[in-house]
Amino acid sequence: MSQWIYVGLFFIVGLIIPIGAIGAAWILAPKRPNPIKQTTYECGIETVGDSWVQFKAQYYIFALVFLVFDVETVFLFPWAVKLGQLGLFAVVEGIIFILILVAGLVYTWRKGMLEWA
Amino acid sequence: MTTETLIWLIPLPPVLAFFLIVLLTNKSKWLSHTVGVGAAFLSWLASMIVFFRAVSVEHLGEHPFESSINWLPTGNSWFEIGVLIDPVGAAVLFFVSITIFMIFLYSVGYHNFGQPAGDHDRAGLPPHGATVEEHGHKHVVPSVEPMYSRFFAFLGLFAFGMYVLVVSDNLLTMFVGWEIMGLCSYLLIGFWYGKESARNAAIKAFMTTRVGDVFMLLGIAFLYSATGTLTFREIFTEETLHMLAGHTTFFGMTVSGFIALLLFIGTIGKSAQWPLHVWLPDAMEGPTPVSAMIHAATMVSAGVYAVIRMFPLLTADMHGHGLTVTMSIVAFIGAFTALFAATIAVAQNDIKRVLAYSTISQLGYMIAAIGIGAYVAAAFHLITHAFFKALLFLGSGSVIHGMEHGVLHTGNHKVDPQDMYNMGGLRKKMPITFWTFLIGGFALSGFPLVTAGFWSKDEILADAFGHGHWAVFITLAVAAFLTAFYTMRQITLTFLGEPRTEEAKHAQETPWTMTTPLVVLSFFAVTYGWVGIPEHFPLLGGLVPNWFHDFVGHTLAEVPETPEFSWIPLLTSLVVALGGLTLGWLYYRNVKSVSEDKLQIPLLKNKYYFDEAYDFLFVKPAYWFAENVVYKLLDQRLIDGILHISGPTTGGIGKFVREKFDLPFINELVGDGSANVTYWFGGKLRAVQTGRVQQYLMLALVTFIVIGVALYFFVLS
Amino acid sequence: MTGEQIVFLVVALFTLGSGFMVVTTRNLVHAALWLVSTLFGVAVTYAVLDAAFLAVVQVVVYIGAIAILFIFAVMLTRKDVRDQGPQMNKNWWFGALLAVMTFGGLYFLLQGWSGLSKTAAAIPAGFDAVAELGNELVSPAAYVLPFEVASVLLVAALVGAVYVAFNPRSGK
Amino acid sequence: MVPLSWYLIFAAALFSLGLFGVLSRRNAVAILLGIELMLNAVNINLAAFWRYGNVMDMAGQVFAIIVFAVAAAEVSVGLALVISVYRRRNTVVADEIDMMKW
Amino acid sequence: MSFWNDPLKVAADWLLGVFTGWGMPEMAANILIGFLGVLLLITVLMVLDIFLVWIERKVVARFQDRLGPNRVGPFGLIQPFADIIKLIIKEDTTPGGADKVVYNIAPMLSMMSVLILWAIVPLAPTILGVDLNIGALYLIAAGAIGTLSIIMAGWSSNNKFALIGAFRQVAVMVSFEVPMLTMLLIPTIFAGSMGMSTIIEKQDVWYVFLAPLAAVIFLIAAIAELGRAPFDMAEGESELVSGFNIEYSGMKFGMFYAGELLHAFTFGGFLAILFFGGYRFFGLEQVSPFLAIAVIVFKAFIGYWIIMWVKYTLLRIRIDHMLAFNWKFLTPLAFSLLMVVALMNALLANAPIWLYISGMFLSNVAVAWAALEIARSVSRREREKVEGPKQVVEVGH
Repeated sequence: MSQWIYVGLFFIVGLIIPIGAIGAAWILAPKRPNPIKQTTYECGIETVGDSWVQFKAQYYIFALVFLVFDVETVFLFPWAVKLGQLGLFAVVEGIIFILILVAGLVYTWRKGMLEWA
Repeated sequence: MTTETLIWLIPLPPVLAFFLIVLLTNKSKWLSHTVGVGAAFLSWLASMIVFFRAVSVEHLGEHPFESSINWLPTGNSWFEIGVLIDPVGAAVLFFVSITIFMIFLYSVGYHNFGQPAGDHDRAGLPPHGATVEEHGHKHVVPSVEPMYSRFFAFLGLFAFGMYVLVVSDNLLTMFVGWEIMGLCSYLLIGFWYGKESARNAAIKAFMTTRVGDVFMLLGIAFLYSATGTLTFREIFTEETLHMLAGHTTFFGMTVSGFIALLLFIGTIGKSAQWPLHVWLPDAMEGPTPVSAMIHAATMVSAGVYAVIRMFPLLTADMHGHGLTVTMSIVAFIGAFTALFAATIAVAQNDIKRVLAYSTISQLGYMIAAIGIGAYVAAAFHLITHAFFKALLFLGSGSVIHGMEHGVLHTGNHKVDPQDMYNMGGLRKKMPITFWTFLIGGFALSGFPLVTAGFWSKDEILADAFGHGHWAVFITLAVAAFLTAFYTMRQITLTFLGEPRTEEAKHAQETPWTMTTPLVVLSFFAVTYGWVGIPEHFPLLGGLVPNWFHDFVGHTLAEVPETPEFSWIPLLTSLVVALGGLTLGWLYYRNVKSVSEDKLQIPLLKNKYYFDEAYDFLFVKPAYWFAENVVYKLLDQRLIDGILHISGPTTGGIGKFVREKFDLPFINELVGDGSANVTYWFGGKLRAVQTGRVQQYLMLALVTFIVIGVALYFFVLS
Repeated sequence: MTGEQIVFLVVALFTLGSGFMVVTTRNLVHAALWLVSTLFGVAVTYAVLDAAFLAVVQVVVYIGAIAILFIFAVMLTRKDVRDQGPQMNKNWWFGALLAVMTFGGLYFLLQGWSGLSKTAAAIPAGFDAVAELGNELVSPAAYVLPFEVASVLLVAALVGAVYVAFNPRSGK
Repeated sequence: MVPLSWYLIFAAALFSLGLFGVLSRRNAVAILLGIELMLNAVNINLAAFWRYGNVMDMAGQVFAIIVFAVAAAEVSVGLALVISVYRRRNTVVADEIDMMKW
Repeated sequence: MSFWNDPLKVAADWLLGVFTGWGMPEMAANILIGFLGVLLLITVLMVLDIFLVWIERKVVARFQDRLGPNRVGPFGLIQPFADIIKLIIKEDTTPGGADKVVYNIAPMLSMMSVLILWAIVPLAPTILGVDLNIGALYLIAAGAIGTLSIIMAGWSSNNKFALIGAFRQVAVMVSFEVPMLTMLLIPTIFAGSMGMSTIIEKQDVWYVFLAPLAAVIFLIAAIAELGRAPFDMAEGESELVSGFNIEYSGMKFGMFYAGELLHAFTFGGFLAILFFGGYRFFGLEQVSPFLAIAVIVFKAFIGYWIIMWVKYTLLRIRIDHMLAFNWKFLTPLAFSLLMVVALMNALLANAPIWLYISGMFLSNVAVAWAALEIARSVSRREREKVEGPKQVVEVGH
């Protein structure tokens, strides 16, 4: 618990510093907005439509694969910490675990879902 | 390697083969069947080693091979699973491993490995043949199965299920194997899913066996709550059985009897006993006959095996020779099924369906034997039957395969290669198939002295007679007569006489991968009977020791005594077997076509829907909730058919069942009544089904809260 | 009231407030961002509970992956609901009633439980939760099966999701 | 020291909030957001019981981790379903997704 | 215990005495001291950050054969301060239609995600920061907040370029996080702990000698995580102008920019901690904590310099290549390496130390060699498919 207080302090100070910097800028900087200034920047060309463009489904796929491997590593960290004292059997269990997940990656790969096109 | 380790390893190769084929090798037919057959061979080898080690051990019954590991923590102890090979297990393992290995080998030939791909074959449909050009003119040759690899994968999973069932030492893993097989039978029956009939048959088989399985699961749960264990050796101790037999539960039955009854209902489903037998004939929609054989010779044996395993439970509350309630039910269902299926088999023209009904009938034999306490006889018949029925199924597959060759040759696809009236005279075209089929058929009929079927059937009859169960004895004797009769009818129509069609003339012997299993199995179909010749049998008794009785009998705590030798059952079985065979041959040897058969005249008009008519008559009891309307239409056509098919006996039974039971009770009261009630409720409740998840959830939650509050106030306080 | 209690109350209120915004805010991206702050609050709760590993895992999994996935999904299904139109279905009052009843029921049941006012024992010195977890996860006497099954589950989810959402046969 | 009841009531409240979201939001993605809240509430309970029970018994934390995996699986498949439905039927409103009726 | 051996404790004790002397409760005093310490560290970091701007500009100038800033102050040293003044007094525009709250929070979160990383950096044997036993995961957790800030910035700007840039950046970041996480497991396996200080304590042999491939993969993943060249497609000026931060100006932009530089330096530090022994350098750290700090800062600068070196040497990679490189090469390689290392670790557990080291090193080299060979043959086949000299086959007579 106590060490988390210091982590919390880092969070707080980590927020205070940028807030201070931005706040200083907010106080010092001139503010004279007009509609032309506030248009979005698209290399000087008039904006057409809003920013909601059709997105590739691939973004979702990459996030999906990432999510799966992310959760996987969560399982693997305790395994890795204890590995030195656990012996070969635990190593094999972990390897089976990884291989099952790699099979998922291979499936996604074979399905052509990892292509950007 | 210790025997225990080896037993653990037996089920593994097929399941590894399953995953290998599914995940990796399914592109290559050669690799897939190599993996599959190789795995079956490994399991067979391990099983043989285990079997011979088991045979060489003294007092295996008291000290079986067993080993177990912790599986699930249950509070402060563990639920253990493990393996067990006792005498019964060893004997069953012996035939299971051989038949499974033979099936694998046979499938290679049956699915036309090495033939070209079909012209217009699609996955999910049987292959139609491929055109090849040879020396300038075109031939149509059999084409290879499009889903060849998949078949071996399914077979592998199936074998895994069967091995798990045989080697497991507790009801839970046994049930797991049981359900794996249920799944595989669904997959294999529906293997040609492009055919609607196959799809329906698959669903039918799955659903019907499920009815039994639910009761079986209830039985397992009850047993667990009553004893706290599911391990056989722990249940079958003196104290536990005594405890179970000492308490009464629903309907005034003892706990042991009630549990045994529930478990037996599972067997009814699995072993296709009346009234849940309906799925088995339809299961012949699977790739002929490999999966049919699986269902008929291997999987259905699992049901009987389960009852044999549960025998101590069944007889726990038995005193002297009087049958308990459960045993009476078992004996009745077995005997009734034996007779009833035999009468149907007489009128079938499809070569596989005859065998399917025959299987039901023979399983009824075993069940009846268990019901009257003839433990060893049931196990004996289970094993001999598995050998000769596997032989017959593979033989019929070989016949069909040969006939398909003829069909491809003539190009007349309207000819049904499975209809026996299209065959005839095949003994010259397919000599190996003929001789092996003959052996199998004679074994099934119980041809005296030389065949295995005689010894096992005789032992059942002797037991029934010796313990004074007259009704069972007579029923089984009549069934045995019919068995011999239809077997000879089948052999006569298929192999003897002259070819009745052009296709039959061009039938061809099948490749070695198909005939080798036939030869191997026919060897066992003859010789396996010799290990169980009763000691007091005239002349032969004592020449070979009655090893089987001695070996298997020791599974039980007290070895069952053999009944006194008596001439009456022996003479009966001689008379019914020989009489049935002779009559069948005399009757059908002159039949050149369907029209010349005086007894079969009504069949001319109704040639095709006899199967369905029978099906629907006897499907009804199990299916009264499903297909009311359809069979009402067919009912009208039934009576004529029944009266003329196989003489007054069958007709009488059919009419009796129909008029006294089906029409008043099932159709009107249960069938229509329940349908009306369901319809009414459906109409009222339709409004609730909005299809919206959130509303469902709300409803569930409201129910939950209401029930929770009610429970809290009325039960807890 | 001790410092820990104050911390807990602040965190709990922050979490519940964010959670309330998740279920009520109209803009879905905002809802997802509020979810992030709720989940961060839960992570802090774990930290207060001395479950350090759970706390970071919470941030890594939920904020690092699940929230991103939500935002991507919102973007991909964006054209539909927009910010106009009602965000609640017409039975929302009933849903609210049920939620309140559920909370009331849980509260009521908790009241009657004897272990409620339990206080935590001090963590033994030298106790390493992560190492202990590693031990439990791979020891055959404990959770090795769930450990392996978890990977199967994840792969099944991956395969299922890829297949369901982007089956090439269904096309666009 | 914070008593156990605080955590349990906090979790119950979070659970009910999530339940409200699940029952009342029109957008299927928002329903999934509600489910996340409910899963987290469960996890708080697991962690709290671990801390207030026997600390040496890691069952609570192991379960919590497995809930993470389940949540990940649930979200990935759930959102994939939503996207799939959106692509076919151009809607993510839960009320309009009632094909299951037929 | 003198100030020179344990400055932190001496200062803290002194302050505690002062604060309690003022009548403050001890706990509050401790927290206040902690707060001051954190404030001090972060202030130093921000000052360092300002000089990082100068260093970066100087170094890139040298790489490109220029002089770099040299007008304001000696060697242009005052230049970054001028930049800051400019950033502060620059008019801060917010695009119309932007989601103002999210738009303003994003740069703060971005900066914070970097600063909180320093909570777990051990600067010297006695200056450990917060010695969390889940340090490695904390690193990823902080990265998750950074990812979130980018998507918030891109979404709230109401600008197509920004949104696309953010999406790409996030896709790259989450993708490369997988090999990074995996490589974090390797020091964890060696040290038997995720805590940074334990990892340093156990590094009697730098882990880079045990697992050189892991260090390389970690470096690559870190560069991608930072969004720096060659993995800076997300802000590719030629097509996306500036990526997710296109609409930001003034100090808010400054936060993103400073955040990125500090992030790079921080990753240099983590590379040093995880694979190059952290503050340890032939017992130098035992002499004085200040020397230890100097060692780790020096190592971090070397890491930072490598990252710059890569940035200004390599060309930008197309996004599809980038992701394919990750999922089809780096991730499988990382998993293979993890499995090999875990296996070797178990097999060589009781081996003498020289055998352990050489075995690990050789297995790493073997994995790297095999991966490169596979990649080479695959790419040769691919190349031949596209452009290669097709063999002319005579078609039958």
